[in-house]
Amino acid sequence: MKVTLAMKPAAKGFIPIEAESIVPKNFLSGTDLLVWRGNRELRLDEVFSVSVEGEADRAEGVEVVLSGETFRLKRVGEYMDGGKITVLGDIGMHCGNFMTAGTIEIHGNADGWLGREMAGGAIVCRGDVADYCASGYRGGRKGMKGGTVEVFGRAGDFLAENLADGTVIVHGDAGDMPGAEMRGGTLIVHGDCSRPAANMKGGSCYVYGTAREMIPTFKKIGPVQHDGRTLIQFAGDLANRGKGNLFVKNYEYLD
Amino acid sequence: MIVKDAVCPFCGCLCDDIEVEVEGDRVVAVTNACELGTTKFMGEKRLKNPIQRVGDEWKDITYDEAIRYAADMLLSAERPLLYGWSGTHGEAQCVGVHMAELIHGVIDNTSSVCHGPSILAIQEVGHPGCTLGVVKNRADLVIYWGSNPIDAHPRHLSRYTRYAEGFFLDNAFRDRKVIVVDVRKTETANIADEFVQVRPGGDYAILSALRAIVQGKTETIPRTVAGVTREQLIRVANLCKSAKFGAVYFGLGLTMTPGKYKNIRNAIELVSELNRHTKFTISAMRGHYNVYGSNEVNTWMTGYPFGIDFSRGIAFYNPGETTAVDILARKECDAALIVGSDPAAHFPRRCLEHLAEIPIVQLDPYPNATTAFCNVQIPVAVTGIDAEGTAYRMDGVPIRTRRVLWSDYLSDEEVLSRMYALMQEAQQP
Amino acid sequence: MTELLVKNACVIDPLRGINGDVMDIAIRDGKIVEEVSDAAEVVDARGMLTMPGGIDSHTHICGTKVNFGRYMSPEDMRAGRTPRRGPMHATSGYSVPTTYGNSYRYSVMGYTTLLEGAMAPLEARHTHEEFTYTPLQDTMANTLFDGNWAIMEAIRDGDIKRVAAIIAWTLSAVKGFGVKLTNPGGTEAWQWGKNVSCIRDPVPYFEVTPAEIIRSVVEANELLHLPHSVHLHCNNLGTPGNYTCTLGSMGLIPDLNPKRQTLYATHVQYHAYGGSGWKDFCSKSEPIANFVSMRPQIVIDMGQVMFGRTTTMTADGPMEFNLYRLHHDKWSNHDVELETGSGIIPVVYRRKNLVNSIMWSIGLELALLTKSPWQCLLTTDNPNGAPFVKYPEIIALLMSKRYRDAEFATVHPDTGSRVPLPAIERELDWNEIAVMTRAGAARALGIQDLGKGHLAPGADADIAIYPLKIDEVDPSAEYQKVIDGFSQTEYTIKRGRVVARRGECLVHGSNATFWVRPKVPENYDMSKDPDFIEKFERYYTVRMSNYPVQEEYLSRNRCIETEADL
Amino acid sequence: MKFLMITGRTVNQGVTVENKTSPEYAAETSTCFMHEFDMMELGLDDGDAIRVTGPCGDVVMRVSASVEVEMGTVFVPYGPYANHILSAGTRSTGMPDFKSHMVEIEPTDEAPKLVHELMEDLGGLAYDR
Repeated sequence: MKVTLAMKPAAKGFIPIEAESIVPKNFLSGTDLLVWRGNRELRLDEVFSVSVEGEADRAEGVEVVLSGETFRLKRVGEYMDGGKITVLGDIGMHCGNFMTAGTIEIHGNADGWLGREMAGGAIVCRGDVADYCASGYRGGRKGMKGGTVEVFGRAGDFLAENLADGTVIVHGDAGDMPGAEMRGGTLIVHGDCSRPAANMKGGSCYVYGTAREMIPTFKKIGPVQHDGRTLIQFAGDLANRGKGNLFVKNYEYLD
Repeated sequence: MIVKDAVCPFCGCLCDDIEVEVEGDRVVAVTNACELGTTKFMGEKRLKNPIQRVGDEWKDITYDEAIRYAADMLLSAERPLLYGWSGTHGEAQCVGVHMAELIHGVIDNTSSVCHGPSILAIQEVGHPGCTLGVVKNRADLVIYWGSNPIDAHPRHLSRYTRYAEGFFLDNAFRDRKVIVVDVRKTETANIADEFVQVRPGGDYAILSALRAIVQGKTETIPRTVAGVTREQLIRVANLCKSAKFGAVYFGLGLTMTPGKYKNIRNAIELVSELNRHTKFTISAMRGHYNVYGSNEVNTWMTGYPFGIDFSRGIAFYNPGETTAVDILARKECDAALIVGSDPAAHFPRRCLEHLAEIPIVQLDPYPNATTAFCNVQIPVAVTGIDAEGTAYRMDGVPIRTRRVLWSDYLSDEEVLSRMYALMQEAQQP
Repeated sequence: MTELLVKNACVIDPLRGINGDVMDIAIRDGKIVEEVSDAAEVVDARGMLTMPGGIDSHTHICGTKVNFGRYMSPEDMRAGRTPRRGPMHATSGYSVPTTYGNSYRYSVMGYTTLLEGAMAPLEARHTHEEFTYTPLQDTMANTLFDGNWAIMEAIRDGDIKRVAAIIAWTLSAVKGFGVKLTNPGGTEAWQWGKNVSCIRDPVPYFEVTPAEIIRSVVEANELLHLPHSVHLHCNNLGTPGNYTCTLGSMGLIPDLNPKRQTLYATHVQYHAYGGSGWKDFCSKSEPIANFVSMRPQIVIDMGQVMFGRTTTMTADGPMEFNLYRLHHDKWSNHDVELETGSGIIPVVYRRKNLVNSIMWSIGLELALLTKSPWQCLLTTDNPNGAPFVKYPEIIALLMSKRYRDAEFATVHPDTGSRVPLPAIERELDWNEIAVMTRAGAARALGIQDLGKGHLAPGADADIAIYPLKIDEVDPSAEYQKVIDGFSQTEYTIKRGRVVARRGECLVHGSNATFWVRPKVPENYDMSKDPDFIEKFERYYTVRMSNYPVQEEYLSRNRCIETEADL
Repeated sequence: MKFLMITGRTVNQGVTVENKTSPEYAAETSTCFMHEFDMMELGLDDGDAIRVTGPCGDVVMRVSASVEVEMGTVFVPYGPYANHILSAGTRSTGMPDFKSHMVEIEPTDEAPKLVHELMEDLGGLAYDR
């Protein structure tokens, strides 16, 4: 079953729309769903032109395709447990929060908190992601707990904060403090970033470019070969009695 | 008439030993307050009555009209923002929360651009703190980190630290050491026993290094960290460990610089680490006299200290998304009520551009920068001068501000309660 | 005049010796009366279990440290969120809910009176502000005196009357209800990062021992004729082998008051530990319960632990720091100048954990081994042992051996060799539960004469009607029905009005704060004592004139005046 | 010349903050404190006007020599002038980068605007009676 949701032009274009009802499973029982714009509840078809082709009896058989000005559309794919969501343009905050299975593919950019507290499944973003991609919630201790997030563009700050398990790959640069407080899982940044793996407890963080403002409390172990690259291995964060591994191509301290 | 033990409604020190001399409806002299407090008590040029912008003109309107305007504006909004709150008393803040809940709006206070990052840090690792009197009576080491009390909290040094008498210190001025950590050699740095000058943006690295040094892992630390030599870091760590009671007071130099709340988290974790060796506490130098009160009120009523979004009926909290600067910069609200703050003076330009596009009602005694963006401004009494109510000091101690003179102005609580009553009426089925 | 008639109620009212009689209860203007007119509104209780409103004799619901528990835990707030609905405001939180959340959930469980267990005098205004936003229960606050400089100095000088005078002034000033000692002496030592290990360690600088503090404050409390006894959180909480310290503390207490106990020892589960370390950690509930059973001057509460996530918060700062070092999770601490302190950390009690399993067991054992239910009240030290919403499960565990066995089978397998619980056959009855959750609490707090904890004419019409037919339910076997029944009242009546029905709160409510004003002779009036004033102004950071909680914070309140023997 | 611009509180900012329509508040918050060597390099004297350009536009301030700031850094009291050129991005923390913006500074002949003029430039209407 393929569900196509084309965003209609809105009068109050900047008020965010919260649409956690947009998960493949929900379309098995029709398109009679509700979303919120600010404090007003709206029917799905007030916001989108909705069309459905084919049938399905399980979430795995459902693909939802979103098009139009979807950059203010929040919480799409929250608690998703199977099936596929394809976003042809940009997507708003909190896409794929808590998802446990299935696939989300974003052709444009993603706003903050993409895949927050994700536990399984896969998210692919062809564009850039804003801050807190694959992170946790305020005050929480565990961020992402499983699954994979792959970003082909750049990532903002606090990427994979509190990462507990799963894999996060960013092909471009990342911002400040990727992998802060990480305690497990794998974070790979192909480009440059600043202050990676600050206060890490465990897990592995790879920076294939330059780590700027390197945290001074990582212990240098020495060069290692990884995936055809020579990287320098560090252990830390000693300040936090951490037992994590940080691998960087180049690094600079703020001295 | 002289009012003794008046409470100063300027900064988070909330000094409560002020003597105010009043003649008729004017304050004529202020004793004990700093320059900031004195000026506030002597404040003039209040707005006389509610005003409304009509086209390119301002016209005077009645309180009833102004309050009705605000109620209608908020009721018809899809995503109203209720911002400010630090410059008013707790009783008014409570009405504000009820209002946000009723109209399904977002309520945020000035801590989002002040110590909001400190709160985010506390939510990750907690907060070993104490009241100011504990420091005054015990601390033999005080560290001001990214804070400049001589300019921002002028009596902090004389009431609680450098120049304060302490029960357990024979000669407090001599026996108490002061360390200042800053990127600038501020006036406060000049009175310190030790000044640690950090390269801008380097606080986090220095805090990590200190944590490792306190644990005895000195060998990994590079020779200099963010402009500070390893030797100085070791000296500072030793000063901390050998103190009987140490206290860190940090300011916006940590909350506003890159890393934001991670800087505070690192400072808190340093203090927690030091508690394995001696007694250490850490506290934020809160700005507005009642910004902490706004956090307290929001917390007991909604569960969260600031940035609370009631759009969906339940309380949702996510600073960075539900905080005023982000909402305004992203143009995500369609009306705003401003109480006890001046966002137009203190927010980046892009936020102001959105303020210009949406209806705004402000409660404030004075014309200020935000006035220019208002559709309606309602003058109110000043808490601590012609209104009274609860305020929370920077260390969480609640103090009732006093009224030192009587005026005809309504208090924030009275204006907001009337607004709230109108909204409740409108929402009755 | 408003009248209400509760018909056909199956009443358990232990203070009046009523145990399961079906009767009507007449109410006029918030009080229970002999009869009402025909115009009275009628609530048909249809033979359902009807008891005086629940009284929690030790809970943490309002004030600085509770609010800090909320403030630091946005992840806790994500649970239990409800929107505004009818007269109910929005709520958030699981282990430390918002004030409205606490009030509604307690009300739905039939609780109408709450004692906040720990209020720092300097920050009392905060507690009273939150009381205002706890609309459906009467409230009262235990006031902390454990590290009070002036009191320790008076004790050092051997002047018990001065101790009493300082307590009198402080209670009146801060609108407190009872005298609380939390780890006496330990909270002052903690301001130097130290602690006292038990009752014979001197407090640094002040050179008085916890034993001296406990004994002096108990005597002073009785000189002031306060309604409640001293409320003690013993030294050395949570440490293996601490039961000897607990017994030693209880042994200090003479029987000084014919109407009630002389000492209320709180959350004794945390103080009934044997062993020399965590490896041989075991239950010592038996010696504690036996000791209490032989001494009418002592009442305890359980401090039951239930499995799951919660937040611990106490004035016992050093204890929380030790917990922090164990868990390395979030830690907050807040020392209060010249008075006391507090600490907060989140915890998870796990069935798989042997120590946690033993703790769970000890609380139940204390309730089952203490002979009289009047001497062991039901609490979790909310939220320390568990959030109060677990009370129905605890009641069911106490009423059903079968339920206990079923639960015991799920805890750590080594628990059996460390605790006496599996061998205890006792099952409490409805009447005993009523004692532990209302009548006993009212007597222990000294508020039965103020119309609390019973349903005699003249009493406050605070009534809980549970959807339980006690002659039809066998609590021993049908424990799930007991849990369900106590989780949600059919009606909760507060001051003569139905405030909650089947899980919904119906009115915004009006509570009252109970506080105490002991009258002392002029020469014991601390507000005129030059030495007291001088030290106050020098070492506090708040002026003495700004310290007392103003009348504005007590829009609804009941002041209890006592005549002091000084 | 490029500078790191730090904003913060000053006594004078605090003294005038409740009176934002006053010339004193405008004067204080439009003051840019700079190291005297940097001033020499730009050919500036105390009180000269400068154009400060940030990521969101430019604003005219007056320069003042200060021994507190390092070379390459300028300090501006927290207020509407600095905010006129700051980016509103918060890195999703709620807090803008008030202390870490790079700005371009050059001498100018223009005078700083008044606070209400800045507000009117952004669509406000001054209340001025």
